[in-house]
Amino acid sequence: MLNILSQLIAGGNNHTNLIYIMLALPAILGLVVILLPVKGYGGRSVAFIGALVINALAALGLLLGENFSMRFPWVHLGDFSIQFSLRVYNFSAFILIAIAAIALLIGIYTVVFMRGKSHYGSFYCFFLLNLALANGAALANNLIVLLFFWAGLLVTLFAMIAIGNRNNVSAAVKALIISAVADLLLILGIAITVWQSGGKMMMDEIMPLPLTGLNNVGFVLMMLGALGKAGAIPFHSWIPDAAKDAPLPFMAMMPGALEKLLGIYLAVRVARDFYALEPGSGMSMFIMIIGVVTIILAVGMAMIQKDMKRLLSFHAISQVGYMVLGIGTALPVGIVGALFHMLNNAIYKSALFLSAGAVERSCGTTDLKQISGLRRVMPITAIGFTIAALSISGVPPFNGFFSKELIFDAALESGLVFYILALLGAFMTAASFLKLGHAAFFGPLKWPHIEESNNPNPRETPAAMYVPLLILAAFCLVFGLGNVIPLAGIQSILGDFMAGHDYSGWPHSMSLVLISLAVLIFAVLNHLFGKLRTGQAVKALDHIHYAPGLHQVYNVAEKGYLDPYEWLMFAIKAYAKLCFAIDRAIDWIYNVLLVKLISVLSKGLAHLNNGHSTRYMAWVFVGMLFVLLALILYL
Amino acid sequence: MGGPGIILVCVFTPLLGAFLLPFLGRISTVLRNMAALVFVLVSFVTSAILLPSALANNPVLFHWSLPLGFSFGFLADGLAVFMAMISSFVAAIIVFYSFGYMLNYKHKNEYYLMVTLFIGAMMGLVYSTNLLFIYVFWEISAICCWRLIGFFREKMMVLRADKAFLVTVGGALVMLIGFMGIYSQTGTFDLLEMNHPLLPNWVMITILFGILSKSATLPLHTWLPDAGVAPSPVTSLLHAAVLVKIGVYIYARFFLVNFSVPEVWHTVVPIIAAVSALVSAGAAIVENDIKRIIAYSTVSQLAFIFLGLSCGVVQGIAGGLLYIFMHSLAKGGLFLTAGIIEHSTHTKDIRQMGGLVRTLPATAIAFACCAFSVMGIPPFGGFFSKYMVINGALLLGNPWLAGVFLLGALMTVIYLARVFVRVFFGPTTHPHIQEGTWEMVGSVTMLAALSLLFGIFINLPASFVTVILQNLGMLGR
Amino acid sequence: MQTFFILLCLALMICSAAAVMMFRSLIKATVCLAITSVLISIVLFLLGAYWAALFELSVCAGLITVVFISTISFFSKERRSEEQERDHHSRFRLLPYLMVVCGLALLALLVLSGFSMQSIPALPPAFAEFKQILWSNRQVDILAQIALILAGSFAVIVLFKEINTNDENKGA
Amino acid sequence: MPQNLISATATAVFIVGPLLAILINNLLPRTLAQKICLKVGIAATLLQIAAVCSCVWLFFANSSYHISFSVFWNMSAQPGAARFYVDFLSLTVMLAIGLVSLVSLLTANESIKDKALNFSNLLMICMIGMNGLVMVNDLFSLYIFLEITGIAAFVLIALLREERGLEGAFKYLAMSAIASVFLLASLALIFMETGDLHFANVAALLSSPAQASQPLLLMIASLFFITAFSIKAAMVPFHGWLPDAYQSAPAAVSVLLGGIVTKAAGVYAIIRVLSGAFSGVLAGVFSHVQNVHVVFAILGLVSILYGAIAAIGQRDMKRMLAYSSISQMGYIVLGAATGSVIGLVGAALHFFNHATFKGTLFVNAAALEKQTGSTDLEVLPCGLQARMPLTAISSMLAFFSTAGIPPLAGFWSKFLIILAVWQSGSPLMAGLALLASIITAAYFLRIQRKVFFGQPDDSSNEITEVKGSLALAEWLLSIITVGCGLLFPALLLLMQSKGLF
Repeated sequence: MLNILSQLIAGGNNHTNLIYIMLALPAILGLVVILLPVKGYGGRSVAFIGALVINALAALGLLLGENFSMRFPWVHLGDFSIQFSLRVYNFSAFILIAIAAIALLIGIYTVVFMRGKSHYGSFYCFFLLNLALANGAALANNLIVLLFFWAGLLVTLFAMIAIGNRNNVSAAVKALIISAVADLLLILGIAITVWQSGGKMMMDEIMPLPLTGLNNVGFVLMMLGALGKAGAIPFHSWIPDAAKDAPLPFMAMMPGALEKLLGIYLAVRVARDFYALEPGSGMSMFIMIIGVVTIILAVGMAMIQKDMKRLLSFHAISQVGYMVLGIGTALPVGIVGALFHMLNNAIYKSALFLSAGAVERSCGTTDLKQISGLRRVMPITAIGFTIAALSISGVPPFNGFFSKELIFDAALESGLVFYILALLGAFMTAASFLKLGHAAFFGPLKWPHIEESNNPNPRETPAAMYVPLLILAAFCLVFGLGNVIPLAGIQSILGDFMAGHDYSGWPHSMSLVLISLAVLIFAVLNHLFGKLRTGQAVKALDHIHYAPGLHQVYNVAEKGYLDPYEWLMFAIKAYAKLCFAIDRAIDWIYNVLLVKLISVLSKGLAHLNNGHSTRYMAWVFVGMLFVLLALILYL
Repeated sequence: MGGPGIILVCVFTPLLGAFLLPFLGRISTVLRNMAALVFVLVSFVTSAILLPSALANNPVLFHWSLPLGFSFGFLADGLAVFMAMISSFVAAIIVFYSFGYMLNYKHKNEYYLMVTLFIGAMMGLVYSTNLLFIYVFWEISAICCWRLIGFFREKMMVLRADKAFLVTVGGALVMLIGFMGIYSQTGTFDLLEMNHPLLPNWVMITILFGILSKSATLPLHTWLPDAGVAPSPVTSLLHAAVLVKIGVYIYARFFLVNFSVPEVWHTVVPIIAAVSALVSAGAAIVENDIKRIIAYSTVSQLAFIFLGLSCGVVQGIAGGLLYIFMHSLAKGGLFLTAGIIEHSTHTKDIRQMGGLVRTLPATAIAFACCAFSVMGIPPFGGFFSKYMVINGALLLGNPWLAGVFLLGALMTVIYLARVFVRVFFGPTTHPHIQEGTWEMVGSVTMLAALSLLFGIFINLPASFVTVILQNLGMLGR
Repeated sequence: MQTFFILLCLALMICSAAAVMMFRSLIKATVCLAITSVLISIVLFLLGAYWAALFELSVCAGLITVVFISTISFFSKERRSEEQERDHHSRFRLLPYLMVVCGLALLALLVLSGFSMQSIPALPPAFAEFKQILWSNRQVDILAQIALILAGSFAVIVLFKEINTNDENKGA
Repeated sequence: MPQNLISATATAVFIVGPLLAILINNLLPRTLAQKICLKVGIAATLLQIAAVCSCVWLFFANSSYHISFSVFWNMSAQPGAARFYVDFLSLTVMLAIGLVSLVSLLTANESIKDKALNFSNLLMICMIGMNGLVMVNDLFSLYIFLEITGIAAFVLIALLREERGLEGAFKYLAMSAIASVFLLASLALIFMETGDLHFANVAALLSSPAQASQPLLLMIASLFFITAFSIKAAMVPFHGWLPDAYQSAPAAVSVLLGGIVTKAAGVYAIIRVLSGAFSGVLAGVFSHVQNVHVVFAILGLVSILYGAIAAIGQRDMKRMLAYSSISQMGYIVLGAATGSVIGLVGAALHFFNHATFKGTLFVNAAALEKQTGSTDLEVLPCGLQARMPLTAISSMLAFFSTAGIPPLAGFWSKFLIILAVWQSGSPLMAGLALLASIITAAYFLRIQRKVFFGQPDDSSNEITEVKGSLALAEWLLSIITVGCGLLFPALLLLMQSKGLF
């Protein structure tokens, strides 16, 4: 620790040790945490927080230090050798510090949240392992190394969801399978990329490949792999399910922040560094379509949710849509917007999940029909939530507003349809957060009275839980008003591509801002209309939910019929049954057909030997005829 | 002792020692168990002793000239030592595991005899330089396999043992026809005397028939799931670690080292493998018997190995060899954990299991590690091998094939996740069962740990494979 | 002299052959059959067909047929009732006499038709050849004869001896 | 001098030994003879085995690998004289004869009590017949010894004079008689042409049939000849008698029949007439007649397949083994039909191996019959391995050997045969013959499954392992089967060192 600090202070050129710390320390401490005595909650928590702090410091050190890369030969297999190469430059350092900071905040929160719950030790362990792998993925400078860390996240993902509810781990399985699909696509994509770039697998050596022929396949596969991690449609559907069972810090950490950071990081690198994505090209359209579809469908589902965690989880999906849209435009403004939105989303989405966690801890539920007016008993949480909600809704001057404006700008430039759909998404986001905030924190105080002894009056959470929330909320404001700070960093990442552009400060196009504001106002009006119509905030969007036509669609969607995962599983099950039938058919050949055939043949032959000498003699003469024939033929 | 003597010790210690075991068993069971373990370990240690010279491309050779090209010989080149070390190591763990598992069963003398004999046959097969003796050892392994599958002697089990025997022996006989085809071409069965002859297509078909039947590849695979009725260490030994690798090893030995084949087989074999991978993976999703699922999984994973070895691209071959190693560890572990589960719950139907993570925590973790390795998820070792194999298919210029195998990989994830979740999570069905004995848990933990360690320190096996390929002259230098 | 000898042998042969059919006791029938065979070979020898004579002797077709007949008769015996057997027997009672008559008639015919005895070679020079053939060239067969006789006798012992005892037991 | 020594030994032991045994048995008082007759027989068989070994040793010591000699006295060699002739093929067969007779006697020791004397006598005669058969060099002598063997064999089948045995014996007899007729007819036709029946002379004639005065008659002679020996060797479709005879014979006799008699009487003769390669002196009669080779090859292959397939469906173990014998004899004939050195070596080895493994299996059947009273697979209790481990293991070894599963002896001989067939230019035949092994394995697995390899039930609690001479026989044959398999490479080297390859 002293060593790190001294390095930090010294600002040395070589930060190799920091890299090792970021990779090894969380992993080792993660294992230590789970191996500590069962009752050592305090000790474990200290180790846990210590790891996170050191990690954050190291990340800071890397951010402040100079760019450098390191490599050593790792695997030498045949003519295929993999350099274990890590590279620190502004982009990866940016992602690292974001991860580290959010992990630290959520970690502090977790210590309180998990107190008294079983398996906190495993959760700490997997949280730290997860962190180590995520650090590795961000640092990797070799596609295979990237894949190594990237796919390794599957294990921790599965484990952390499974910890939540051991009796029903279907969400964990779903997450595992969906992520596995994405990762497998990524594997193939990487393999194609390496092949197409002539065997180069160092990420800083690959020249952007033109999007032609097989390259298109490679691009799409890698992109899908990246977006799958970020949770874009069609890789989204595990997130709402996980929201139900998984521990809340997990939701804040993984779908809320970390996966978005990594997914978008890779998507940007794919679009910028590995392949040359041109604005207006077919691939660009493809990505943008994924983006808007993700926005609209996910936020559409979010609107009708009556459970806080589930509602938030749909937003975790829909916000990805904006980033994907931004990347898909392939315009500087879009990509900057996407990266900025990624950062913002990590901040406010974590905050939102943390506040949901606070609500769950206080009331024992996050069902909006059972809670109301929590502002009175949990004022600090309410403030934190409100700021984050305003931010995600795109209200100025919070950070979400600025990033969204950039993306709107890019979308408009790429096509009016995309812009309109993005605006529609913004409207629905705002509407659903109005409903959520109004229902949960405003109005008359209400909480579920199920068992009095276990459910005392809801109280404000301990400081360890609200402080991280407040810090995040503060960042929402800071990155909104002072958006020059993050944007400067982001623009430096993109380097030459940004030449001549500067997107910091107030949005350039005032008309777009006005349109956005109009949309927000319309959302407020819509909310008031709905509230008046039904009298309850939680039902404020029922007029959309139960609108003719939409109602049926929602019904189908709620039942899971529109879930691509279900389609996949249906297809796979049908396919598996077919395979099983084929397999049984083959087995039947061995077990029945051949046996029958031989036994019938055998019975027939044995029947020839029926014990009568006359028949035997007849056979002898048949045989003689045959021999005679053969003798004549071969003579 | 000279070099050639070491090979003889390696092969004949288990081969002949096996027949001592029943007599030792009459004296003392502990003595017998230890002797079995020692015999297998002797193979491992001697193989390790042979390693340096094999890596230095100066393989130890034992050769006994016989007329008619029947020469009897053992050659400890890199490939052979690689395979021998894997087999004997996993076998040693399995024998160790058996101490606990077999404790309460009858016929233990026969069990240890057959297992040790099997290892001896495996060693002989691996080192043999003569087609005929390869066949001989091949069939000895089939005999052991037959006795072991029918070990519990119930009617259904014996029927299945018979089926396995008939299918593998039938395949071997067809292969023998192919060997005679080679003989008629070269005039010898001695691989050392052949000079990379180009095999005609029909010979290739017959040899492939034998290989596929032993390595349980579609459409000759159904004996393998059926063989799950054997005691668990056996199924693990047979399926995962050793038996099914025979076919794969022979494939590598023949078509990487000794023979050239017409170009078309670099396409045909991967396609057979692809079909096998997909169909068996599909069947694994529907099955409910834990051992059958893992067996189908083996069929599916073997197809990956075949893909790697048959694609004709160095990366794929390297991946295939690495896959053999990783799969032996992980699949062996899976079968052994399945054994613990079966031992504890007395059922194999995953629908009747649940929540075992509470009662069998160590087993659960070991199962998870091995399953992740088989799925190919880093940091477990299976990841690299799977990547390399798929990469090989791609470099073959066939992205569709790579895609098909990716689908297979996805289905691997699905069925293993299904088993894992069904067995270890959900409502507890067997609240009062006990974890397996320390030998059993220790064995699986070791395999699981090795799956992980060799994933992180992947360069160890990878360099080994690289040296093998160098010695085979497949790489420059 | 020789002609007479041949004719005598032929006549004896026919008689013994007929006797084979007449005897109810299979052992006696067998012995007759053997005698027939021997007579045949003597005739053959006298006619100068040394090889054929030798082979006839060697084959001992009688011994082979012994077992052949006996097996059949063993089966049929159990099935046949005694009355049937008597009927059967009486039906063929005249047959031997008929055959003897026929045989003599045949011989007469042969003589009358001018069957030349001159063609039959003299005995003494051929005898050496016979000896040569039998004791030198065919000495293997002599051994075989011994074994064959043994085989026949044991076969008879196995198959008939105890039948008789059984019959005795029945009678007692 | 050594040659005389060899001839003396051979003569004394192979022919006179059994004769002596008969004499001893029948000259002793009857009660004593009943007791020791089997032991006397065993002594004779052991003597034969020892004699074979010493002959082999003498052969090697003198580097002369065949010898012909007269029986009683050595008169000046006549051209075309019928003499005894011994070479390695004969020795192999005689070793098998000695071995199987020994095992048969050991089996009889447990199963045939009151007829021991008769059994012993007949067995000795049978041995004489077979030994003679193996040593002669003249077609006519061959015929006579064939008859001796046949008579002894069918009386043995009928030994217990049960209805079944007599029926089987009758069928054997009937078919044998037909064979005899054909053989005699054939010999007569050949004799017409040559005036001699010495192998070499006949061979010389047959090798150039165009020079014969009546080629058509010669062809008919071949036809009758093939028919006769095919009946004796039970080649399909001349095989009808064999399953009935084997099944109905007493246990000890079925050991003898299955182990050696049919093979010596039929298959050996076929090998002998087809072989030209063993030595220059004793040319095979048909060794240069290509179409006869083809006919025998086809008969062999058909027998292999038919026997194997028909065996699968059998209920009775002995009957199954009988069909199995048809199949295995098919291999031997197939090997001989190639006419090449490898094929003949393979045929000879398979001859011996078949004697051991089929002997084992019939001894197993005898053991089962003795201990459980049945050989019906559906009636026999399951899981007898637990009760009769020795029988189970020996049957398993014999099964592997029969099915040609390495490393047991049967594999090597079968493999040599198939290799020879392959090299003679018929890969398809070789492939089919090889694949028949899998069917062989299938029916043996059925025996194993039904009888030995299973869960024993309470009904079999009373059953115990056989003891005494049966167990000894099982041990002996199993050891030979395993030993021959493992020592095969050494044998190969030995043959090479003697210039065979």
